[in-house]
Amino acid sequence: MSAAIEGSPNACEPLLRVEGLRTWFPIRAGILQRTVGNVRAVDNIDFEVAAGETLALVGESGCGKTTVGRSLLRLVEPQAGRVLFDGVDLCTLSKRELIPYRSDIQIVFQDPMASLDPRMRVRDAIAEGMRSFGIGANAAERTERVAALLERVQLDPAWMSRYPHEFSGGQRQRLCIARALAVEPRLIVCDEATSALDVSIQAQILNLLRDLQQDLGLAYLFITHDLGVVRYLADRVAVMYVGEIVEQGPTEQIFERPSHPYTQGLLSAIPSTDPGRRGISARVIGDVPSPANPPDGCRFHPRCPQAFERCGRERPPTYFAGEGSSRCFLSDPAAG
Amino acid sequence: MIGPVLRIDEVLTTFPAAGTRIPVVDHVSLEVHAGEVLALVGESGCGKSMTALSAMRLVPKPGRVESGNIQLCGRDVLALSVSEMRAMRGGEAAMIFQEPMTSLNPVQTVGAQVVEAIRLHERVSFVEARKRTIEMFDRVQIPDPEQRFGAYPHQLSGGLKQRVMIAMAAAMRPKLLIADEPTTALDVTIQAQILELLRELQRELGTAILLITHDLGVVNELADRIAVMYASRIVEQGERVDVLASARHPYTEGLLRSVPAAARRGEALHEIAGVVPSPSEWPAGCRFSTRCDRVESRCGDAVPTSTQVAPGHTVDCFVVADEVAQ
Amino acid sequence: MSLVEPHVLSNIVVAVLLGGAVAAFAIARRSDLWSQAGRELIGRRPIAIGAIALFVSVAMLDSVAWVGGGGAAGNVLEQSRPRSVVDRMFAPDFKEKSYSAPLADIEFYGGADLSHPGSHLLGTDILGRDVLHLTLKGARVALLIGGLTSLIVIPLALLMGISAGYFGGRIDDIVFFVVSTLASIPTLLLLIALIMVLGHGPVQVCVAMGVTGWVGFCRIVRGETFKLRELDYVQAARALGVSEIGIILRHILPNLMHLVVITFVLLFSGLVLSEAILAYLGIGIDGSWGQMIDQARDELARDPIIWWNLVAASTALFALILSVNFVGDAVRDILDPKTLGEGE
Amino acid sequence: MLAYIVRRTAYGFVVVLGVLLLLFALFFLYAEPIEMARRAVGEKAPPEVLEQWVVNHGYDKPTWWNSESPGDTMLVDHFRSMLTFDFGRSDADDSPILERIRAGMGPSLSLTLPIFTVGVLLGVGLSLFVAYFRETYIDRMGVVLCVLGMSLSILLYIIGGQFLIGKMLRWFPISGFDASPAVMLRFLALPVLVGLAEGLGGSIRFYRTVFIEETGRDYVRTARAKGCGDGRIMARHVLHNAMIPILTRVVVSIPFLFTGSLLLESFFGIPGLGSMMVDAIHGNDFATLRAMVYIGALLFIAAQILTDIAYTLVDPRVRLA
Repeated sequence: MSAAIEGSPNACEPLLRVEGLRTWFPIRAGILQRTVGNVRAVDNIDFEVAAGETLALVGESGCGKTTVGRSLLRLVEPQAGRVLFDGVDLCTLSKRELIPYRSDIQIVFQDPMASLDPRMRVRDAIAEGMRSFGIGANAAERTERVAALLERVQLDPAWMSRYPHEFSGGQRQRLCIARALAVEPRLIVCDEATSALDVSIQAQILNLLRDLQQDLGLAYLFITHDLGVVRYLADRVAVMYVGEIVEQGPTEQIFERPSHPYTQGLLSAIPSTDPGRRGISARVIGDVPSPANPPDGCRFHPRCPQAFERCGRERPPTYFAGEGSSRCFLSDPAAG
Repeated sequence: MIGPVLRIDEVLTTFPAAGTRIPVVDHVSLEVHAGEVLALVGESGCGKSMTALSAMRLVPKPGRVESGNIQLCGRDVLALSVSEMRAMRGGEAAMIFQEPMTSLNPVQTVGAQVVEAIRLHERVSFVEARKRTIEMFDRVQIPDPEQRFGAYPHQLSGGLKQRVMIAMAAAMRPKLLIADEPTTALDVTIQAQILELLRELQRELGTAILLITHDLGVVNELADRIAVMYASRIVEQGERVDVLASARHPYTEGLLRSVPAAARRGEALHEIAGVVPSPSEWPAGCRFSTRCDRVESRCGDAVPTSTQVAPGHTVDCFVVADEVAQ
Repeated sequence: MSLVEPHVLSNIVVAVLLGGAVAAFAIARRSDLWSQAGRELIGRRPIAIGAIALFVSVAMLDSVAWVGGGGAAGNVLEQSRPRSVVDRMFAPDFKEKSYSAPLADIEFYGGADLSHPGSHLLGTDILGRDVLHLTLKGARVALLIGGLTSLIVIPLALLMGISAGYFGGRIDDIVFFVVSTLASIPTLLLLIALIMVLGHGPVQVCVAMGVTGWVGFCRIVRGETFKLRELDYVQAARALGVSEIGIILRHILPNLMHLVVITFVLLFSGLVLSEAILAYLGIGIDGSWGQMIDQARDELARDPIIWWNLVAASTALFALILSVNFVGDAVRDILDPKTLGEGE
Repeated sequence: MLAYIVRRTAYGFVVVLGVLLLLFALFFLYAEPIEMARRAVGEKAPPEVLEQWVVNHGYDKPTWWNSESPGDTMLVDHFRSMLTFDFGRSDADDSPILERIRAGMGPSLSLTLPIFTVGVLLGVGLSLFVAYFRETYIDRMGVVLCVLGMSLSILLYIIGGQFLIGKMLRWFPISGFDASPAVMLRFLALPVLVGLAEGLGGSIRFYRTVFIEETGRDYVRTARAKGCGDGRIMARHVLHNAMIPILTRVVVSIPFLFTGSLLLESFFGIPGLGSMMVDAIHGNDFATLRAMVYIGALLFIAAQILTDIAYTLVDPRVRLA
């Protein structure tokens, strides 16, 4: 948390503010390989994450949620928009200027197998970030910190000279969290961090993340498709559909009074484990359209049970109501 | 029909590892009755898929079924000849898999693959088989079935591919459908569609389903009865409502309580401590004893047997057995 | 004239190689992964490894040479010539006039008495040289071909492949063009053309083989780097502020090392076999088994047949290549990334 | 698709230019003409003779740039002669190179075509057989045999074949060639057999790996679950899916069709392109060598473009754009 604080303009500013973020991937074709179109993975989205808060970014596969996470860290380069971290626009920085800010935002990935270098001992993997940010004066001190971190994520510090393949999936995810924590970040992007785990292990990791947040005041951007996890963990929710955020609001509101038909369909499709509540409904019909060729008008209208003529013609703007927002004509306060 | 569609009795399936053979299915017994849905639930690596593959005699090569008895539609699976078994697969018993992306042959049209499934079992002309395939496509609600007949798998979405798999499996009106994690790779909205479709088909064709999944929500949606597996053994079995509402085995209980959707926000989730032990670390007695919060000294010594806690509801646990006895 | 006498240079090379081997062994011992792989390899292929070790030691012993000691008395030229440890295992004038059969007492043609009756274990060749001695000396040539060429191929392919795969863009375009140009020329033709132009000689042959051989490995490295670059742990390292060079050295290169080992082993047998073809075409390396086979092939037409020459060289060649191939198979199984990374 | 072919062909042409540049660097920059002359005529030849040789072969022009007539340089000559297939005369015996290539193609193809086609069919067939019996002793035996076969030098195959079949059993003549079909068959039988035996170990092992990898895929499990037998799975599903690696390997051996087998031809006395190459090596015939390398590369590049197009036929997922 070193350099970022200096640039902080005022206290009301959220930790992270994303404005008009756009990450497109060009499609090339033809003899000269000219760009003939774009995969609109992330298409003009805005959101904020306050310090110590959890924002869940929810959506189905291919909706662009993963690209959002990677664009924030500039692991993929966004085309347009601003990523303001503590008031500093990360997108305008050169690669070199970006490096000191990297310690503030860290990421935990979905696949615990691919997230750790199989040929690097756990100690070296966790200490790697400390070395690049000059945390810890010498090797001995860093080793001490690695031990503390392992303990923090409930792993035996004696295991630090082992290799990743000696750990189970859940343990590896703990290692990834320890690696992220090693550089003292203020925001962690959890990209489907618990999706590959079994339920009982997922519970352990979710509890750990919650404890860490309480103790260290971390903010999370929690990217997932699992609404059960969202309901348990998130303060606020942003629902993505084909590169756009279609609804945003506090968790209670999203789950109790969803206003966008997509959110409603999504919620009604989650099977419950309560034996008294059976009978999900497949309200949302058909398949997710390709982000390379999204439908005109509202991107959800071909699958929407409540679509009407205007939806195919016009793109709905974002309507704000209370603490939430929705991108649907039905949410237009003027229409009543 | 008299008797269950599938009856697995004390089946032991092993794989070779480090000089010995490790049981992946350890004396598992279960029955699937005509028209019912039995869900086999457990975490990854617990042996639920291997149980299903054993029933179809499809255990991949170094593994093999060592002992036990498997009756499929009244016939002894382990005693059938290769060609009889082949006629059984896709005929009386069909299977669908988790990954619709890779489970279809990428270089054949989806239509041809369903046609093959039909013509392997019935001497019909290609034209006739094609007609029936298109009917099947229509039945599993594939839009434009005529057109989709000539499509290659990569041209279809995951949901459509799973529908093709279901059409292929249902083409011969099997008595048993084994669905191995049929919706795990799909998005929630697509999962809802597929679950609805499976339910409809089951009602219309009267097919019994052995549903293999780790998702307790999916189980609740589709199952009539539930069998819970842990470390290659079945630990609890019973009616859906019994198992989900009044689970008795500490593992089932813990599993249900660690589902985040069921928990209240801000409260800590229930955790099952530790990790699933690897086969080399299995304790001698109850395999859950290393993680159980109700463990007693005897649990590590002997293997608990099934105790009936309610009609049709059995639990393999010493502690529960004592409670019932009192 | 070179600054250093050839045999002195050879001695230095042996010293460097031994030092390198000790260092590599020490590094591998510190890494559980490599030492475990090594133990497994020895467990699986003890005989083949033993055979290779034997060939390597013969080649090493044949590379350590010094002047003086022994030599026919009075023959100053003989005395001033450096002789290796292997040479010293045979008497300095261990020669006949022409062919003699294994352990024979008389010459094969004409039946004249031999100067060393009954002591040529594998007979002598047309010039009366001891076949066993020649065969042992062939080991050094074979290992020279494999070793020197790999020394060219592996660093070149790693450098080009990693930079193309990791940085992409223009660098990739250039590397890809060079690779596809070289790969378009049928290997043997390019090899011949290169040797014709560079001239004959061991170094030239190895350079030519290196130029033709790096292309395939470069493609593999490029593809693998491309995959590694996208992996989550590389992305995580980037998020942790590790520099590009740091990522390449700490994450990409170590994860390519198994490919280097596999390639080295598989390349080796191919190179030695190719040299045999070149030897037949008259552009091989002097003293190689290929050359011995080439010289011996006319002798089969003689009646009675002179077989020992051919059999000795081809058995040695076959034994080495077979051992290397068996070890190569095992190495590929053991180091395959599919078996790595997956926990118990 | 068309756009892809155009782009691919254009790139192929650029690679051809790259090959030509490389050849120029090798034959005219690294090896200077006077050096070639010395090797062709002999080390001890008087300087006038060497000069004359250089002039006769047209190697006396400025390398890069001729201020008097800009087009008259070695570089321009090299590119022009290669691109127009006007290869000129041999450095060794002054015979016209193009004529000799034409004459050598027939015998070469009559040797390599059977080896190539039978080799591919036999390799694929036998490896399907071995892969069908994977994890059994048949498979393990097969692999060991393949490694044994791969470890033998081609020289030994030839010497062994000539000795065993030609000399001991006297089934076929040891060497020679004749243009009349009936006699030719007798002459070709032995080299074809030797060529097949030499290549079989490596190709079976390669194809087996491909097939084994394919048989582990999910769609094979699906086929089995719907009642497919193992034989049908191999023939209908696995073989088709393995076509891409098979095609790729087949293409790599296409230049061999043209260049012929150097060793087989010269051992068995077949007057094809391989023999021509061997003569060129022994005669220090740089002009022939250059032409052969160029034509070999040209054919290989063309074959690669054709395979790329063939991929679209065997694999519907490959869409060239």
